[in-house]
Amino acid sequence: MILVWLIVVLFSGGVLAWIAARWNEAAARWISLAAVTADFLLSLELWRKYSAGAHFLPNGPWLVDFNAEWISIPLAGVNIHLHLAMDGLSLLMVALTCLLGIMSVLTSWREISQRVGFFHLNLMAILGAIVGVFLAVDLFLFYFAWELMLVPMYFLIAVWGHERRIYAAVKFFIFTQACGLLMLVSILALVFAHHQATGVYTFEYADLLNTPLSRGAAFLMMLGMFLGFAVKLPMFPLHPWLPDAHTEAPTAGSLILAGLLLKTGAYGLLRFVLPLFPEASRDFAPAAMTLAVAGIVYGAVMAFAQTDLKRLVAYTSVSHLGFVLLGIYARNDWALEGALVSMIAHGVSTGSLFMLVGQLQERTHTREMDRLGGLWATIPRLSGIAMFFAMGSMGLPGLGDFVGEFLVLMGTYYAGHFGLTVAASVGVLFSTLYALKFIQRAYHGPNTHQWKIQDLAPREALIFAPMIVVLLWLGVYPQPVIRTFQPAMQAIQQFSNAPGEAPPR
Amino acid sequence: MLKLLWLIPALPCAGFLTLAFFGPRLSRRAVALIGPGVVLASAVVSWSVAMSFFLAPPPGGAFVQELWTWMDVAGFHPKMALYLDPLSLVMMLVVTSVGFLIHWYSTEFMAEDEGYSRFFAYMNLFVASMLVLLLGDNLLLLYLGWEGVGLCSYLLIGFWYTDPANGRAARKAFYVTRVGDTAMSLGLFLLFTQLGTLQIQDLMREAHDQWGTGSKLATAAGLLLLGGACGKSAQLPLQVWLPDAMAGPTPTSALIHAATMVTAGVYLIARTHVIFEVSPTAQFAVAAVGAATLLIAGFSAMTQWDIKKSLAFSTISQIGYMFLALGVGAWSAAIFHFMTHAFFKALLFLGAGIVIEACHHEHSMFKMGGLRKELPVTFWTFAIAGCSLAGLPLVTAGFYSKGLIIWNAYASAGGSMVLWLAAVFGALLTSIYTFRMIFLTFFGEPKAHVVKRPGAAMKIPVMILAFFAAVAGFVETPGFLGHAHVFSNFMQKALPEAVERRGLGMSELGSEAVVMLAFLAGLAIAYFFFLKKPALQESVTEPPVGQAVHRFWFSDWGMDWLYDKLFVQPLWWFARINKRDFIDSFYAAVAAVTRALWVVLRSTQTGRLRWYAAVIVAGTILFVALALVAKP
Amino acid sequence: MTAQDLTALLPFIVVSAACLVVLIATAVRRSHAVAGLVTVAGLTAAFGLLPAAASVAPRAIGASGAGALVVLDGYGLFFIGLILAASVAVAVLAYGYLDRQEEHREEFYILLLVAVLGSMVLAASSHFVSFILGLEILSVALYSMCAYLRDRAISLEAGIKYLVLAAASAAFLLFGMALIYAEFGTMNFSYLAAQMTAGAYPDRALVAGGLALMITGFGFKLALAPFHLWTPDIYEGAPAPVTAFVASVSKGAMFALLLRYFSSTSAARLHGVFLVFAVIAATSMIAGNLLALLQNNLKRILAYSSIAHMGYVLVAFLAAGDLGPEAVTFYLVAYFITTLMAFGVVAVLSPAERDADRLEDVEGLFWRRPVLGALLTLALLSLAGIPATAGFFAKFYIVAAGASSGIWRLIVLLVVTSVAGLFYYLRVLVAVYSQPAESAEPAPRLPLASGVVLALLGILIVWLGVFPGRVLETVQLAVASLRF
Amino acid sequence: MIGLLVRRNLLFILMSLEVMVNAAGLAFVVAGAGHGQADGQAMFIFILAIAAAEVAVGLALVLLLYHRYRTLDVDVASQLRG
Repeated sequence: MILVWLIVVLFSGGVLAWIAARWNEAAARWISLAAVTADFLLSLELWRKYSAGAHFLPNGPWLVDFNAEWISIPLAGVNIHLHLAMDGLSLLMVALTCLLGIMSVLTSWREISQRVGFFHLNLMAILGAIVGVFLAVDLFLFYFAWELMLVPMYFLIAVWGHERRIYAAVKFFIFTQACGLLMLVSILALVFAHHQATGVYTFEYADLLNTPLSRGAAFLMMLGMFLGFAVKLPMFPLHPWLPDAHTEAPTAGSLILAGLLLKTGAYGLLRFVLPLFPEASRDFAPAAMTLAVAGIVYGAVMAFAQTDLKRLVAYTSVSHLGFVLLGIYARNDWALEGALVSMIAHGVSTGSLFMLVGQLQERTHTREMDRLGGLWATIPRLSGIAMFFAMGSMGLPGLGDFVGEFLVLMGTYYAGHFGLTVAASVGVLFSTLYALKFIQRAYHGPNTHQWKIQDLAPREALIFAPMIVVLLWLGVYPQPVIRTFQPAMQAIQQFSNAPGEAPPR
Repeated sequence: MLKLLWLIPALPCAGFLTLAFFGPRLSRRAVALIGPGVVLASAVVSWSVAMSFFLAPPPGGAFVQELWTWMDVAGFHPKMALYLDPLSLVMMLVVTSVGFLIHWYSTEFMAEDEGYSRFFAYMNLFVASMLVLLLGDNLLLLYLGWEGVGLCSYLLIGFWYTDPANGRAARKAFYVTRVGDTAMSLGLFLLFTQLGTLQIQDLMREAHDQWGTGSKLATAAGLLLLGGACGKSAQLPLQVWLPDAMAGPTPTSALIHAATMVTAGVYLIARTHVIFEVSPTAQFAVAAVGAATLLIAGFSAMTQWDIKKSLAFSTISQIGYMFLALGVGAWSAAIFHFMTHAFFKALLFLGAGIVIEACHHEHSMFKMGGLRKELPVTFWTFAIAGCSLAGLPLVTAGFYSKGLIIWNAYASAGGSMVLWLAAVFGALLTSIYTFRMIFLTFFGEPKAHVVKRPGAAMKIPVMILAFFAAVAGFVETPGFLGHAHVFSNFMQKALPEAVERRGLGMSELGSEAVVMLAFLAGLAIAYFFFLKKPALQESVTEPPVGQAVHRFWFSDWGMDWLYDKLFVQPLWWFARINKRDFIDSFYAAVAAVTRALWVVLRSTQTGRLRWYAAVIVAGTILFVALALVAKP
Repeated sequence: MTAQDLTALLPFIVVSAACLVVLIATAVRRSHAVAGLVTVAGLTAAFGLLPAAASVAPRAIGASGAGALVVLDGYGLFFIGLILAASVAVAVLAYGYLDRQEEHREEFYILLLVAVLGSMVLAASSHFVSFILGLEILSVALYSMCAYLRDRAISLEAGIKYLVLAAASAAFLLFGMALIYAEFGTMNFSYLAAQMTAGAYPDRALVAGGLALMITGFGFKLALAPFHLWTPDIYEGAPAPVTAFVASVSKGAMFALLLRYFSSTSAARLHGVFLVFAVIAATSMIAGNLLALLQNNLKRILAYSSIAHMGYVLVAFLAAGDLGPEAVTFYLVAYFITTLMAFGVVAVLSPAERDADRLEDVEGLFWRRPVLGALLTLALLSLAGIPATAGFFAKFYIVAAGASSGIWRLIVLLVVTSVAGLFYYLRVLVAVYSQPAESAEPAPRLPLASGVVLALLGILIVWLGVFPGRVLETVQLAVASLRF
Repeated sequence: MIGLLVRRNLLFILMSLEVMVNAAGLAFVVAGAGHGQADGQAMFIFILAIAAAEVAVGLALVLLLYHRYRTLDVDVASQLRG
């Protein structure tokens, strides 16, 4: 039942905040903050309970399971269940969602002044939908939550964004919706293939797992689903929506966009594409990995080319998520573990980078690097924190990203793709380029424009404290995170390996 | 006492944290106390650990202190553990002691700089990550220290961030070292996937057992590690960043770019010596890189006008010597030279710092002169260090360490006559540019008047270093001069003994004699050129050939220009033209096509009734035809 | 005409009675309230009597010799119920809308009741005669309803266009029927079905030609691709409630008949006819979505989107197997609700002199009138097929039906065009949520009755989107009775 | 049908519509005769009634058009476009 509570708390928090905003806006902020923190505590409590010995429930590799009737059409034999389930992977993802949720509410404390109620309604709706995506195990429910994520995000960008927000919001919506529909077609094809084989319509993840599929059909279905997820995890050719959406979204929006929405793509690949179509993904793996490496290098170079701070950080996400994709398709233990750790680390480090740029924009009303410069003198504390996270996103050892990237690269190397590993390492090298350019242009150099701005108030600095702690903790002692993910990864490995082939050790 | 091993890196780390968070609020006095104090404490602990290590050497000659498991992923479980053996002990002692002296020196040197606490924070972080690098038990932990050190060198080079040139130099340093690090990380992947562990000790055992000598895998791993080492220690292909790194404050150059960081590469190769023993080609590559760098840097050092740049090139060439020693298999000789080099090179930089400070931030040697009388202490310490660098026979430490390397370049297993000749010629070059520097700055008529006398905090460390520069040599003397092998015996447990090769053409005494000759010749040339008849210089550099050669050597053999053209320009060009992300235009084209379709279709909506009727009729005719034509 | 026949025909009787009462009432004394009240009462009474009629269903009523004119089975009654409910909504909206006009408001209700009667006959017809009668009653009533507001030039223009084109397509329809009658000698669907399934019809060309001509008639009324040019003009010209009626009820009734005609005579399986329908579906999806891309008039956008939606329904219609008809019926229910909601909001917003159909009128609606803004957003999201709205499940059902019968090319086309469709729904959405232009004149007061209806529709959209189970059961029951 | 497409005068369009509907009616009568059933004629009578209704509304609209535009040219009423 706790799973349903996770979602209900968020949605009800949003509605309450909207209503409360009628009278005073601060109340709305407090309500949504309370809702998200409550959720965060719930997820932590779950983690404490299950991280120790992850014991499985009888019906598959889930820690917690909730199943209820939803749409049942007895005549046609279709019964769609409200089936929520949580395993190591979704547990961590939900925790990340709540953490970034708290951050987004805090950062928008001062930034969003008009229409606060509606803003928090949308914010909570997105978080609720994302938690829904991470927990849904019934394919129809998954698709329902997947589409539901788009609408509030669209509003967030379109109403509270910056100059070219309409263009960015529409572009974001169409990109994701187009591939979402493709995913719908492949889900349905899978369901009907299952119907042919077993005579029953079901969207249940467990039943669909081993539907006998012909090679060609399986590949097409896999491709449809892969595209649906690849657009969300901006894979190389499908990424142009990301920089626009990020630059135009308000800080909280881009924080959630970078921190969470990109992860749903990766989560989808891990949870659905790999296990459901084992042979097809094995054949497709080399192509996907090349695209991933292309994404890493291209993202890094493009980040280097940008002059707008937010676009720069957006392109870094393209590069980092390239690593995650590489890790997922290298299909061995280290790579998968590395993909997960870099997912969480990226969420934290890029999220904070966005918050920093947001704070900077709030103070200097510009994002153009050429107009900034020499800020270290006036705002030492903000620049120091920016330096820390820039180092993080550069993959400096001792911080979360490095652990993830190192494991991914090791996994790729072990999977025999020597060329790809070299190219990816060059990608890492390029990441130094943009990280240092970010620091140099914004904070170092002469203070040509005589910026006299007020540094981070202690309260604001407090927001970054947990993020710094998490990133350091991930870098120095990622063991608890790895242990929680271990059983879930075993399950995914075991599903996604064709019966004949032993999992690469 | 060994239990306190973890305290050594922890102390400077704690110093960094306190200074980073509370630095701005502390007074200058407090910062001056915390910064060097922490490093002093760490030095004291390391000396006491060294004592207990001498008196009661732990079993197997090494001590491992395990803190916690860093990661544990299906068979890959690197631990956060510290490993102490003679090699890391010596390195640790040098780093902490020289580090403390430099900290003490910079309390006064940076006195009037406003980023005071920030400076000491970075310096403490540097010492901490260097110690993590040295004491790291597995290669991943070593890599962590490795990158940490790179970060601190970036931070410190770009310390005076207001001037964009410093920023550019800092970034250049970080990029080039990062290239080396990437090569090294690839090496780590190769090692792990082939041998299944990154734990240094069992890695060595596995390498020894699984790979026969000359195996291609070992060579590949060796070359990759060499790449990493070249990046960090500014050896041949990647040495362009060190001259520019002089943009940082002088204490940082002294600490990072002379004594400690640049020798990290040497430590890495020494630590993973088994891999190089297994693949002779890799070892020869190390020797070749060492010899080549040694010569190139030597020539470039001669043409520099900036005192710090000249010292930077001399550092590159001295590390070239160490690589040469490693290449020929004289492991302990390399470490010995590292120790002596750390002392006198740090001293040279600190002295240069005093001179620059004295001549109102004047870097060019030609504008200084005759400082002998105004700065007596600096002059004498600088002279001692200079002689030690050049290798004044019998008295200075440099002579012994360099002599040993030159002898091994010929005598040891990997050695050969060519290497020996290169080493000797290098020694000649070294003494030329060292004495050139001494004569230009301290002798001749005074061109610049002295503005600031160095205070006590600057003079005492310099004197202590001068003492070590002179005395440190007696630990390891060649056969005919007392045959003291204290140092190499101590290193015995960690590094294999340099084995003599048979059929030697010449004895150790002979090679030492030739080195002494080279030293004297260099002194004479320098004296003759730079003190006796300065006019002679123009005669050499006037003719076009001389000018071209001079410019060529000055710009580090054109490497800078080459890299700039090869990598930097194309990247900037691509960044400029592709700011708009050409993939985006593909989707914009799709949008344009749909818009065009819309315009076409809109024109069909003319609004005239008869046109609508006509379309309906046409549609009907079309469908009737279609229905009839289609097969049943 | 036995007692059972009469009970079966009760809804028809009540509606015609209501029409007469309104006629007499307006003749006696013109009162807008009375006319409106009687209409709504009549329609709800008819809706109430449906269960009574259902008790005796299925009844085939008509002369014994020529076969049943009208058959009142579960399927027919379901659609009649749907039509009645929609007409009640239209009536209430019209009441609010006409209240702002000054003169002659009562005649509208007479025309409305006639049109409803026509569409009911159409929904229940199973014979060419009842088919053409129902169609013409509906169309003639619609001609005058379109041109109802005489003082507006565009209203007159819409009326003329609709009349001429409808009459022309009716002529083609009749000619097609004549050809098929010439071939089979019977006009009753069930007899036709018997002969067609036998497959022994000598002159295949005649039948194919006849069917093609009939398709023109269907195509025009459902505003499918080549015959769609009239739709935007009539939708823009006619007053908002009338457009709502045209967009929903007339199309719904026609599609009910199309479904009954083609699934009973299984003519759709003829390869030629299938190809024709596939081409029509494809072109209407493409034309519908592309035409609306940069349109600024709200009603024209909704017109083009209705073309596209009819294309989607056609795809489901072409899907063989049991899922097809279910998908069609469910989609029509969802489409009814959404269109009524969209046009309802336009009707409520329009002041006396013109319809509020320009994008500027909707500018920043959400901040001026949050409830209306939310309802319009719901309608648009449902049209776009976003989850938690009826449109999503309907589109899902159609793609499911398409997938089950394997018509992949059409499904992919559906997906691609519906993505293009997103663009113009978002354009309107952006307008609704943008900063309200200060100059926008205050929207007229929201009449209570229409407000209630709109709210009810909003709840239905969400209810169908989240818990469609209940409605799906009734849809399945209805469709089951279709295959007698 | 040709009249419908060619002529601009609304009255003439109405007339051609009448012709088309009656043509369909005639087809019914012929079909009925072919099968020897009376259904064809019955259908024709229905068609006549329908055509009459249509023409009635059509003429009313013609009156309105003339009243407003003083001309019967149907292209004058084509404001709605695009």
